[in-house]
Amino acid sequence: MEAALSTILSPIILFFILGLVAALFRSQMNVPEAFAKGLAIYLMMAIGLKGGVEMAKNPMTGEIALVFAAGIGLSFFIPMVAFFLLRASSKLDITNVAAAAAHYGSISIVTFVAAGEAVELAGFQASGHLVAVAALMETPAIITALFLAARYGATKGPVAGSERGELVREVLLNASVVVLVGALLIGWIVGTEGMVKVAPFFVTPFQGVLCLFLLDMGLAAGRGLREGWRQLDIGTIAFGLYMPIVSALITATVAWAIGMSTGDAAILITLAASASYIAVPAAMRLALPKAKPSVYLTLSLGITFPFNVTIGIPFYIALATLVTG
Amino acid sequence: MEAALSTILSPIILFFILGLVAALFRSQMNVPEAFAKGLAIYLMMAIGLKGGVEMAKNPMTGEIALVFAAGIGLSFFIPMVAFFLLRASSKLDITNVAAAAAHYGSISIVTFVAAGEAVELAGFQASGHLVAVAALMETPAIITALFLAARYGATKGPVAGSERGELVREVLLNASVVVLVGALLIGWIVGTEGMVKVAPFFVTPFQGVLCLFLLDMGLAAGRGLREGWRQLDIGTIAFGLYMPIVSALITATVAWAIGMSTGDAAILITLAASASYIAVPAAMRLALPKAKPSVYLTLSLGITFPFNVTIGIPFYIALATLVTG
Amino acid sequence: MEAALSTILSPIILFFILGLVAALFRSQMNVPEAFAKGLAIYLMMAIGLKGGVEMAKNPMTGEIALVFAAGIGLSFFIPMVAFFLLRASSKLDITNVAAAAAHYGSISIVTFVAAGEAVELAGFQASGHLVAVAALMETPAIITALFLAARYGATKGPVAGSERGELVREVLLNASVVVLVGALLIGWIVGTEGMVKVAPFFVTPFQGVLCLFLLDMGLAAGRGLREGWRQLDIGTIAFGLYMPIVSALITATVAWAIGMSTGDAAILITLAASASYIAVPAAMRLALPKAKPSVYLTLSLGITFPFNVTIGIPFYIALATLVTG
Amino acid sequence: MHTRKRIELIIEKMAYKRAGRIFESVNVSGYTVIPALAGYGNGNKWQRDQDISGSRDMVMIVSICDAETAEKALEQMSSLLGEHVGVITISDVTVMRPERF
Amino acid sequence: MHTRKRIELIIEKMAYKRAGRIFESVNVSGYTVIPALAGYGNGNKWQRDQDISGSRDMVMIVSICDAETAEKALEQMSSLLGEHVGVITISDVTVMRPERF
Amino acid sequence: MHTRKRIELIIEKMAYKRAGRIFESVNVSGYTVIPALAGYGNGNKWQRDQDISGSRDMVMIVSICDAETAEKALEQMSSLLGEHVGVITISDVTVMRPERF
Ligand SMILES: Nc1ncnc2c1ncn2[C@@H]1O[C@H](COP(=O)(O)O)[C@@H](O)[C@H]1O
Ligand SMILES: Nc1ncnc2c1ncn2[C@@H]1O[C@H](COP(=O)(O)O)[C@@H](O)[C@H]1O
Ligand SMILES: Nc1ncnc2c1ncn2[C@@H]1O[C@H](COP(=O)(O)O)[C@@H](O)[C@H]1O
Ligand code: NA
Ligand code: NA
Ligand code: NA
Repeated sequence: MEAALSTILSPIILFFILGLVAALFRSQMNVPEAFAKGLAIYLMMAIGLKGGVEMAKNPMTGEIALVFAAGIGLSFFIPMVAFFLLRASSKLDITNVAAAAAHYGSISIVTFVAAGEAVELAGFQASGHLVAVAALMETPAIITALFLAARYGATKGPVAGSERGELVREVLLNASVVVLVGALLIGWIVGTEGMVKVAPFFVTPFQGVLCLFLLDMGLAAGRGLREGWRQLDIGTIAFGLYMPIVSALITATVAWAIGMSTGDAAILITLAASASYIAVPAAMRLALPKAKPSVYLTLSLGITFPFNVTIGIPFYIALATLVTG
Repeated sequence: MEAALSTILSPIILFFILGLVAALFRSQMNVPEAFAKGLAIYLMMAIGLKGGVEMAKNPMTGEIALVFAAGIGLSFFIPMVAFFLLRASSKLDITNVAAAAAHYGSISIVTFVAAGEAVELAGFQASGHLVAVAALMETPAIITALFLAARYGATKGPVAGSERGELVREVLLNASVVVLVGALLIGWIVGTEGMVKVAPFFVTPFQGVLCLFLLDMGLAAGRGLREGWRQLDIGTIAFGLYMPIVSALITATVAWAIGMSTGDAAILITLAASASYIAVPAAMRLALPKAKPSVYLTLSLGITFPFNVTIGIPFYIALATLVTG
Repeated sequence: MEAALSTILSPIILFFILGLVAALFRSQMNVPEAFAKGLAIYLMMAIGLKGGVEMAKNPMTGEIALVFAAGIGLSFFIPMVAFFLLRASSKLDITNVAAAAAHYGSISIVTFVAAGEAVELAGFQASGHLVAVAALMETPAIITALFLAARYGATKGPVAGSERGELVREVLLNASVVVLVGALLIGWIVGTEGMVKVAPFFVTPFQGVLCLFLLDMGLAAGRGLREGWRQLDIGTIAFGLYMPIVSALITATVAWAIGMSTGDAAILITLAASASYIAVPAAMRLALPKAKPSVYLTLSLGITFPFNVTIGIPFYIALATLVTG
Repeated sequence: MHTRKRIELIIEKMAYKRAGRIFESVNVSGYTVIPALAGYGNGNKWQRDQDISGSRDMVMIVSICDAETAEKALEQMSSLLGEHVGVITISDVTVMRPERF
Repeated sequence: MHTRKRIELIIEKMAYKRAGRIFESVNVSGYTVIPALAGYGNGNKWQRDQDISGSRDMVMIVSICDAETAEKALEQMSSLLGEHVGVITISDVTVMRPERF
Repeated sequence: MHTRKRIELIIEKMAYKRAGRIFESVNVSGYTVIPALAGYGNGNKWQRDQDISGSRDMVMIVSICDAETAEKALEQMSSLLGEHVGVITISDVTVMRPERF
C-alpha cells in the first residue's frame, strides 16, 4: 500500500498523470515527434548499457537461462490466450483480434523501466539480464499472431509491392531491438570502467529524462483513451484491463515454478503484462494492414499502459512477493 | 554597473548575442523547430519544479497572496496602457494595436529565467512563488485585449469553422500553462526529497541548456529585428522600447505599495516588462486573425526581448532596489 | 596497438560500429534529423567552449601562430593534391572531382573530437587552440576547389535566381562556423570561472552525447557504404582510403618542419586527413550543382569517416609520435 | 475512369482545424493536411525553422470529392478565407473507385 | 508545351515503399514523397505529433509520367489499395522537357 | 469561377531560394514551399532522415498565378533547371477571387 503510494507520488508518474489529464481536457500541447523519438533512443541506450554492465558483473547461470526461456515462451504463448479471450469478449473481426494479440505478447520498454524503479523503491533487486529478456520478448508474439491470423483465414498472399525480408527487417531490426541489444552488448563489453565516462549522460540524468518522456506518454495515453471510449465496445475496453492481469497470473505461476527471485519475478510479470505501442504497431501496418490502429493503439496505449503504470506495477510486485516469498 | 556587466558577460547572454549577430549578418543557421520546442518544454518543467519545491518550503502568506493579486491585476491592466500608447504613437489599425497590447500584458518565461539568474548574481533572493505568478500572468492580458478589440469594433462574430471552447483551450491549456503549472504542482507535492533523483536532469544542467536555447532566441530576435526595421514605422519601433519601461515603472509603484522584497520586486517588474512571443501569438491567430504576426512578433521578439535581456534586467533590478531599499 | 584497441573498445566507437552494422543489414531505424541537428549544435558549442577556455589559459604564442598558418595552408593546398589524384585514379568528370576535392581539404568535427579522445587516452595533450584551427580549416578548401573547377572549365556564370553573397554566407556563416567560432570566443571571454555553471551541461555529459551522435553517424556511414559500393568505380573507392593517408603524410611533414608537440601534431594530422560531410556538401549544392552528392557523400561519409574513426586515428597518433618524438 | 474534384487549400496552420470542420460539415469523405516549410506572399516571407512562435506557418489541405461537395466546400470556405490568410483552388482529377468520394 | 500525367497517391506512410516499388516496376522516371501532418477519413482523424507509434501517418506521393505509364501504375496500384488505406488520382499537366517522362 | 494556373516545381531544397527569387522576379502573388520526405529518380533514391548532410533533400513549390505570369516563370525557370535537379509542371485550376492572382 505504501509502496503503491510512493510509486504514484514519484515525479515520473506524476508527469504521466499530468499529460493524461491535459489530454483528457483536450489540451493541444504536444512533445514534437522528432524530440520524443530522440528521447526514446536515449532511453533504450541507457537501459541497454545498464543491463549490459550488470550482465558483465554477473555471469550467465542456468537459473538465468531458464528466465530467458520463460520470457521467450511467454511471448509466444500469451498472444494465443489474448487471441481467444478477445475473440470471445469483443465483436472485433479476426484481423483486429490477431493484431491486438500480438501487442499483448510483446512488451513496453517504458513500463519495464517504471517497474524497475518501483521494484528498487520497494527494496528488491532485479538482475541486469532482464534487459536482454525484454529485448527477446519483443518479437516472438508477432510470429504467433501472424500464425493465428493465417490459421483463421485473415491473411492473403503478399501485398502488391511488398519485398521479401521487408517484414523480417522491420521486426528484427527496428530501432528498439537494434539499440537495446546493441547497447546491451556494448555495456557488456566495456563493463563498469568503460561506463565511467558516459555515466553522466546515461545514468545520472536518466530519471529526469524519464519524466519528460512520460509526460509525452501521458498525452498519448489520454488522447487514446478519449478516442477509444467513443469507438470501442465495452468488451474490447474490458480486455485492455483484464488481459494484463491474466498475463501477470500466468507469469507469476511460471516464476513460481522456476523459482525466480522476487525482483526478477516482478519485472518478468510486468513485461508479460505490458503491451507494445511502437514496434508491434509498425509491424502490423505491414503484415496485417487491414487491422485498425485505432483498436490496438487504444488498447495498448490508452488503456493497458496507464493501468500498468499506476495500478498494475504495485500489484505485480505484490504478486511477485507472494509467489516467491 | 558591475552587475550589469556581469549579466552581459554571462555565457547565457553571450550566446544570445551570438545568435543575434549571426542573424543580423543573414546567417542561414537555425536550431530545428522540433528540438527548440523540446528544449522549451524542458525549461518549463525545470522552472516549474524548482518553483514548486520552493513553495513547499515556504508556505503561502498574506504577503505572497498580495503579489499574486498584483501579478494578475497587472496582466489585466497593462494591455490597456499599451493599447492607448500604441494607438497614439503608431499608425497601426485597432486590430494590430489590440494584438500587440495582449503580448505586453502577458509574459516571457525566458526573460523571467534570465532575471532570476541576474537577481541571484546581484546578491538578492527571489521566492519560488513567483513561478506561479508568472503562470498566472500569461492569460489575463488576452482577455483585456480581446475586450478592447471588441469595444473598438475590431472583431466580428465567430469565424467560420470555429468551435466553442477552441480559444479557451488554446489560452488555458497551451503547453506553457500546462507544463509550468503542472510541474509547479509536482514540485510542490514531491518536495526537496522527491527532487533528488531528477535534479541531475532538471537542476544541474539547466544553465547550459539555457545557453543553447538563448542562441536560438538570439537568431529569432535578430531575424525579427532585420525584418521589422524594414516594415514597421518609427512610432511602433519606439513602443517596443518604451513600453517595457512604462510597465516597469507601473509595477515598481505597485511593488513599493505592497512592500515587496527586492528580489521579488525585481522579478515582478521584469515579468510585467516582458512580452509574450509564443503563447499569445498563437492565441491571436485564432482570436484576431487579421492582426499581423510581422507586427507583434517583431515588437515582442525582435525589439523588447533583446532590450530586456541585455539592458532591461539590470535596470529593473536597480529600480527594485530603489523602491524597496 | 593497445592504444588502437582501447580506441576501438570505447563506447563511442562501439556505438558507431553498431550503427554501421545495423545500416549494412538494412535496418530502417534512424535518429530523427531534427534531433541529430540539435545534438550537432550542442557538440559544436561544447567543443568551442572547451577550446576557448583553454585558449584563455594559454596565451597565443609564435609557435601556435605557425600551427594556424599551417592549418589554413593545408586546407588550401590539400584539395589540389586530391583533385589531381582523383582525376588520375577515377573516371569521374571534372565537376565531381573538384567537389570531392573540396571535401578532403575541409574537415570533420566529429573526427576531430574522436581524435581528441584518443590522443588523451594515449597519454598526450592537445592544446585548445586547435579548435580554432579546425574552424579555420573548414572553408579555404572550398575556394581552391571552385578555383580548380573554373580553371578546368567546369563552371559557368551564376545560376539563374542566385544572389550575390549567397554562397559566401553559406560558406562563412553556416552553423558549424558560427557556433564553433562563437562558442570559442565565449569560452575565451568567460574563462574557467564562467564555465563552472554551464559545465554540467557542456562538459560532464559530453562523451555520452557523443555516443548517441556516433550511432547516427554509423547509420549514415553504413548506408553510404551500401549505396556507394554499387555506384562508384574502384578507383573512386580507393581514393576514399588512400587520400586521408596522403593528407596525413603531408601534414606529418609540416608538423615535423614546424616542430609541433605530439598531441597537437596528431590532431592536425587528423584534421587534414578528415573530410567534411555537412558544410561542404551544402556549399557544393550551391556552387557546383552538377556534382553528384552520391559521389562526394559516399566518399567522405561512407568510406573516409569510418576509416578514420577506426583505423585512421590510431595510425595518425603513431605517425605524430614518430615525427615529433 | 471517372472524374472527381481535387480541392487544394493553402491556409494558416493555426486555422487548419477550422477548415477541417468546414470540410467535415459538407461531408467530404476525407482530407489530408500537409505542412509547408516556407512561403511568400505580398512581399512577405516566412520560414518554418526561423519563427519560434510558429504563428506564420501554413499548411496545404487536399481533399478529393465530387463536384457538388466541392462547390459546397468552396462556398463555406469563402467566409473563413475572409478572416484567415489562404488560397483555395479546384481542379479535375480522374479517380479509380468513384463511389468512395 | 506537352501534356503528361500527374499521379497523386495519398497512402499510409508505412506502405510508401511498397507503392514506390510499384512505381519503379512500371518504369516511371521518378517520384517524390511528401509527409502529411494530419488527416480525416470516414469519421476518423489522425495527427502526426499526437501519435507516438506513427502508425497512422500518411504521405502523398507525386509522380509525373506519360499517359501509358500512368495507366500501368494505376492498374498495379489497385491491388495495393485493396490492402492499404489510400487514394489515387490522375490529372493532366503541361511539362517543359517531355522526353524526360 | 475563373481559371488560373497552378505551377508545381519539385526542386532541390538547397536551390529553393533561387527558384523563389525567380518567382518573385516575374511577380507571382505568392508561393508555398513544401518539404519532401523521400524520392526516386533515375535509379537513385534519397530519404530525409537517412542523409546527415541534407544535400539530397527536395521540396515542392506551389504557386497559383495567371497564365501570362506562369509562362514567364516557366521561361525563367528553364535555366535554373539546367543546373539544378527539378521537375516543373503547370495545370489548370479554378479559383474564387481571380483578382488576387
Ligand atoms: N499565389 C499563391 N500561391 C501559393 N501560395 C500562396 C500564394 N499567395 C500566398 N500564398 C501563401 O500564403 C502565405 C501568406 O500569403 P499573403 O496572405 O499574401 O501574405 C504565403 O507566405 C504563401 O505561403
Ligand atoms: N477524400 C480524401 N481526400 C484526401 N485525403 C483522404 C481522403 N480520404 C482519406 N484521406 C486520407 O486517408 C486517411 C485515411 O482515410 P480513411 O481510410 O478514410 O480512414 C485520412 O486520414 C486522410 O489523410
Ligand atoms: N518524374 C518525377 N516525378 C516526381 N518527382 C521526380 C520525378 N523525377 C525526379 N523526381 C524527384 O527529383 C529527385 C531527383 O531526381 P533525378 O534528377 O532523376 O535523380 C528524385 O529523387 C525525386 O524526388
Ligand atoms: Na506482454
Ligand atoms: Na508583460
Ligand atoms: Na581534411
